[in-house]
Amino acid sequence: MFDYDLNDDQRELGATARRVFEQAGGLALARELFETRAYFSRALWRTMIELDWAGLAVPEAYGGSGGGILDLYAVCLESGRAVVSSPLIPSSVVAAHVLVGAAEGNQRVAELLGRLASGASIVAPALLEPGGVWDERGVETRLERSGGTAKVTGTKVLVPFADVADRLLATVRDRDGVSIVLVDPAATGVSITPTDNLASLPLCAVVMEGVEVDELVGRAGGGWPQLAPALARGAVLRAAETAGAGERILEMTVEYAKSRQQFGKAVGSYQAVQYLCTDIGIASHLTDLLARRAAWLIDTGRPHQRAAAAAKLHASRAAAHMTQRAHEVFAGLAFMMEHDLHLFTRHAKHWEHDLGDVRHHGEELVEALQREFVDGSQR
Amino acid sequence: MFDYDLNDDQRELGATARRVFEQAGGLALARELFETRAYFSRALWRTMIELDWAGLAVPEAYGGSGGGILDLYAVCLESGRAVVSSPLIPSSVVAAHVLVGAAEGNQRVAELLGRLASGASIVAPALLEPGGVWDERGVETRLERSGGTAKVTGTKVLVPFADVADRLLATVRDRDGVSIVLVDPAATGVSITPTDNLASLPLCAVVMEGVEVDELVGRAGGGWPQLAPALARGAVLRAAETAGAGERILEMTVEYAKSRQQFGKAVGSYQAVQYLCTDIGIASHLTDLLARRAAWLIDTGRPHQRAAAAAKLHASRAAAHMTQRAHEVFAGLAFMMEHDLHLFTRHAKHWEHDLGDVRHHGEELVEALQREFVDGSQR
Amino acid sequence: MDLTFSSEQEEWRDEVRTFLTAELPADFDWNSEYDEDEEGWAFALDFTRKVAGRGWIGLTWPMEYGGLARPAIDRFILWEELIRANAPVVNHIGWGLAANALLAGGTHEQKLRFLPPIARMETFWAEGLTEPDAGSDLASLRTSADWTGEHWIVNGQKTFTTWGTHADVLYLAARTDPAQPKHRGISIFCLDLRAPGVSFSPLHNIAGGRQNHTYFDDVIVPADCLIGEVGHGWDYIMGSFYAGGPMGGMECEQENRLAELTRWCSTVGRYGRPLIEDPYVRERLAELAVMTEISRVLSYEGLSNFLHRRPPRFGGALNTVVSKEMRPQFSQTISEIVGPLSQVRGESPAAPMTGRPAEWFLRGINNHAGGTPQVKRMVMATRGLGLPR
Amino acid sequence: MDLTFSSEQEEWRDEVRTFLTAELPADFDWNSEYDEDEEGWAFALDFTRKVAGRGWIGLTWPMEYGGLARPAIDRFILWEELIRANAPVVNHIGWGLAANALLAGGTHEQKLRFLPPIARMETFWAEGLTEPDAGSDLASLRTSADWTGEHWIVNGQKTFTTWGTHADVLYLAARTDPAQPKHRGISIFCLDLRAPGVSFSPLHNIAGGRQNHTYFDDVIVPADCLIGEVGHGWDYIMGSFYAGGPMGGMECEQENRLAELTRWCSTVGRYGRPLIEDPYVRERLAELAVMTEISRVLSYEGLSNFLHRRPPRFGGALNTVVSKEMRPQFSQTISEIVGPLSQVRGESPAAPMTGRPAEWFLRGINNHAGGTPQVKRMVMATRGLGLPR
Repeated sequence: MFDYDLNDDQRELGATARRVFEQAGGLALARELFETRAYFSRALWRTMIELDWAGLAVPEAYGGSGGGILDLYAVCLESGRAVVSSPLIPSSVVAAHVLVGAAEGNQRVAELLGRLASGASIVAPALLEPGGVWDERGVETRLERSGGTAKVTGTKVLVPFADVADRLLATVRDRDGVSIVLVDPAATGVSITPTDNLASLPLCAVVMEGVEVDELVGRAGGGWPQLAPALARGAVLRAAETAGAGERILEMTVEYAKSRQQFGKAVGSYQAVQYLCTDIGIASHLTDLLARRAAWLIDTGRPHQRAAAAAKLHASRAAAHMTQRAHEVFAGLAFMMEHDLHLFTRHAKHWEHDLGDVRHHGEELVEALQREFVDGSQR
Repeated sequence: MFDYDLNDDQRELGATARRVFEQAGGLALARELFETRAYFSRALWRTMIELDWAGLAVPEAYGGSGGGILDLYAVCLESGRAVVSSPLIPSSVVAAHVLVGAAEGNQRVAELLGRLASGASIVAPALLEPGGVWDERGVETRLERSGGTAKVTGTKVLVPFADVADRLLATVRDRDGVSIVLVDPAATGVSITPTDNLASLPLCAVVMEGVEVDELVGRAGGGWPQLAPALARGAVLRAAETAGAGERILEMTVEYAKSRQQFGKAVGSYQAVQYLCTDIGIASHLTDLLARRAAWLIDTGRPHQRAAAAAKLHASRAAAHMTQRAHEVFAGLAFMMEHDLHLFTRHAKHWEHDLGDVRHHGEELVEALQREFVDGSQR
Repeated sequence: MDLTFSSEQEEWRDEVRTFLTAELPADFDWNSEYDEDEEGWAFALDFTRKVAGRGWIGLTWPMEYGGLARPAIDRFILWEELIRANAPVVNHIGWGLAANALLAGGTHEQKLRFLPPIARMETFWAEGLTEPDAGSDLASLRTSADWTGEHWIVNGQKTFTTWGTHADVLYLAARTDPAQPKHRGISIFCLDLRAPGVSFSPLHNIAGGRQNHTYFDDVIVPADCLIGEVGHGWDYIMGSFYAGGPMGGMECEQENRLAELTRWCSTVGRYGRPLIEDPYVRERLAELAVMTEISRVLSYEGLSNFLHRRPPRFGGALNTVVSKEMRPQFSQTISEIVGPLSQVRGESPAAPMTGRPAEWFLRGINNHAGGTPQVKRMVMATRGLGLPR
Repeated sequence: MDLTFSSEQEEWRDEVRTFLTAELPADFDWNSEYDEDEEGWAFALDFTRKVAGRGWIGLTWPMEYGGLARPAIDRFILWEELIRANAPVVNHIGWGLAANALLAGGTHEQKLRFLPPIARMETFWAEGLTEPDAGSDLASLRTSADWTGEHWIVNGQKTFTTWGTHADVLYLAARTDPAQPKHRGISIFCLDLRAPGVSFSPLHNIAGGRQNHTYFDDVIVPADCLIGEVGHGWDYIMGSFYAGGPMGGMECEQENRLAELTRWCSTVGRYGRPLIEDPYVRERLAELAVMTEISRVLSYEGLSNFLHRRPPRFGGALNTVVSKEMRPQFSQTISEIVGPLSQVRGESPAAPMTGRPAEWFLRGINNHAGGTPQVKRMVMATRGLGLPR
């Protein structure tokens, strides 16, 4: 029957996630990781692995639990709410989805996927380059083949978890177009440098100079069609995180607006503040609705490009908008480190740009419109 | 001494303009012109001519009064306030400025300029083409020369006052680039059709098929440098009209918000409505400040590209924004024809796009930034 | 989560589409903003009678009152398709507010008397709630209905009565007890607009339609034309707004415009290339596409909540706030894409998309019918977020 | 209308520029949002002492109080140049609020005692107005000053005391008469921060600076440290905000960022061409340019009004509203231009423009100091447009 809500299992998974993230420390953990520049909590990641979340979206044949994006959606709403930094989206979703597509008949990939699904390995997608664009045209890292060896040269930026990954899953370009390779971070010619960033997230610059790689993951020149659905999955879940964070920001802000008195009444009774609070509610709830529908379309194998792009575009904007609105309500109070809001604000700047920003997904949307309305194919 | 205000003469001119436009009927005249599709009031235009406004910005040598853009600024604040439709900006400013630049040593142009300045003639700038862009690249109308004759073929749209003009001042293109020609609207091959539009303004489609024209106005291929400063002048004055209209919209809206009672108090006491009203005040006042400075820079011969482009960009946005905000305050009341607001709303849609829209002036601005900060030349 | 319709529902959708394809010319154009064109009006009446002929007006009503007793989701699908086809359906007040109020508060006799003629499109209803001084603050209405012992005598004025001069019956809210606090003393009535003492004065709106001031001068309303209990009118009024379940649609209208615009941008040139390749245009098309997706998910969420009887979040106000604020923004964005020619109206050969952007712009100004966006924000803040008044 | 400066004024500007060029390293970087870096702080103190050495701190004050008695327009020019050079000037409270309050309400003795050390940069002042429960509603402050017959005893707490632990004197507002209505019972004082009973607890802000909670536990303030009349503190506080005349500057800061960004966009590639040729980037650069022009005209208008003693429109609130609302928008727009790397901070070699966009983003969040934009909107609506409260 027509139903927009997550099912009981998914909601239970969400409840578990909320408990797990709270028990791990919740916002206090996020604060500690930020202040100590520890990047992420291995202990929490181990707990997530024990709960089988690392393999949640990996088919059972490769050692996963064969769940869907909507299952992860329930988890990501909560990881956003608690501002969790983990390899779940980059490794267990984006990299995993690419590997799943290439695993059949490729023992090496299948084994890596198994390790990824079991939590033994992290695979870091190395996609973005210094130009800072998420689409195919942004891939300038070169793949050069001579004789039996293939070598990669180029620079990737903001590669999540590169310094703790077993393998980097990198986009490369040669005369065939864009392909995907696995890079051993310990290989000669690879240099990995953590990048200081607003949220102290584990984002690294990866410089590759003539790094030898094994055969391609998937078809030569077919990298982008392999990657695009993986990016869409990651983007939708990043949007879920944004929605979850938005819910928490909304709660914090409304609670404050109800209790903070100025000019003899609660500031939340001023329409100016009511607009700020409803702005947050609108941005957060719409992000949830858009992303949830996109996740459902993905899980049911339906065309989802418009839905996923709209969800992440809206989420990117919402990430910036919700935190800004909350700062307006809290004013001086949340400009201080002792208040938790800045943890959201810092991560929001990452979410805004990660896995496609407003610009990238706007372009995706218009391409979809053209295909649907001009070229005449299906949405 | 440093002073941002118009001088006494200019303010007196503004006071005269306000009186003249009110005596001509004010908003009742605007309503009558709209409802009867009369396009503009010849009687009011005659009064404006008698006051020497048609030649206000034309040098005395050519029969004008040698005033500046700031003088016209004072008039245009008032013509916006009263939603006046007149040839002042297109003919007396835009066309006139192009002709002034070409009049020296060109008897034909000098004579036309004299007629324009005296009010005997209207010269309609025929610039925009169906692509709808205001810059040089938008000129596709062809100029073909063979033997001693020059012929023009192409379509111009939204040409103001074309059906009552003595001459059309048209941009044309040949292998030299863009040039400017004068077209006799009665010449063979010219067809002029009034275009039904939101504000019932005298905007015409002009189709030219092999229309014979005399020699060029100005240098072959030098049309755009001739036209650009004229467009800037027109754009700044269109911004002045928008600011003047904004003042009137602000007054109407605030007056209503003070008197209209709902839920037992004046709607203007609700912060939601206060935001709408202050939005109008901000948009209007900033448009005035930006445009006034641009006008002063023009009159004092200073570089003005950034200032003029910022003024019109802001004015274009303000035109849409102020009317929309006012409609929010008036709600159902101003959705009715009997309320005057829609007169502003309709004209605002013209002002928004006329003489360069947000997009055009954004491009102008960035070109200026590049010249100043990258190429290293002066602002 | 399941956003699919059952095969029966898809068949129903096909039935509606087949009907619409048969009854409407290709590329049919209809000014939903209260068209007053006589030919258009006649066509709309005729078309609506055909819809009535299928029994679809009372689609979800009980059989005994002229309905087909079908589930709410079928009505959602019907409206999606009607709006997708830009179908000229009229008598919204009859189908909607009045029928909902009658179903909720009317006696069996009243339902038997009023509903079947609506279902057959024999009576046309107008709305009689808003007054010049009672807009957002509807409960401050002053039109009075005084009981003589025999019947009600109505005096006062209503405003913005859309299609009032075409209508037979007015869905009227009037004050029956001036002594009660303002929400309490209100009752609702079916008022015969042909009765002596009813008069109209025209109010032309800027989108080309006619609304009206409606005046009552000692208009007699029979006792059996009061709906429900005396003094409980406010509850019926409020309950009737959404009682019939959600009506999808805004996303269909936006999807239509987006499709038309995308195609237009692919055929029209600017800077020597199709408009659709212009980055400025693409950025704005993306904005329109996001707005359309937002309408779609709000529509589906509303349906899901209704079907599962889940109370909507934020006091149900989020949907209204978002769609009202989006309305002028959508048409303004179109105007930015189209450029200077967006001010050109349909009568001109230069008009892009036969002048629709200009019409959409005018219609987009109306986001106040049923309450201003500002009032809905306050509902969301107080009822939805629990912020103090 | 005349937006030129006289030749004397241009010479003055040149003098300031020459000084700044000599004293500041090329490409000098300074976190105006309360830098706590020790080396930076030492440099700022040293630099400000050099400014003081020129007599420019008291530029417009009477000679007898350590000033140079120069006209307000010279101060405007000085600040334009200081901000254009991103000069590390500190002791704003001393130069500004405290000096203005002393000039307006202080006795001759107090002026002689407090102003010359400020002018010579010998005393550093902090602000003691805001309290945890008195932010936008400053007049609800509760810190008390009780008169013992001999001196004042101060108890209570202030917050957001920027550079408090570096400061010598606090510009304090305290309640001297709890019986009076809230604006009436307030007085202002110069409080010695070295006095017994003063303590601080740190408040680190997200832009890298330290502010403080400041606590007063029976702090003794001598009688002659009360400024002006008892109970009239509110008037001095309000009067002091703009008493010194407008200080241009926001447009200079924005112009600097715009220039830096434009140059950066010309050197960095994206899609195989310089970023500056990317239409998405160009559209946003244009937005920044418009914001910069807006700041410029507001600054000039403020100067003109001050010089001609014209009351500013809209109760003087428009400028504040616009600049406060623009602040986060400006840095957000920069972040959209720079893209994903805008989150990278300066310590990283991958940082664009040495990480400034990330710093600008954090600083841009602060638009509340001196009152929230929301409160300023209300001032504009009620005082500026005459709308009812």
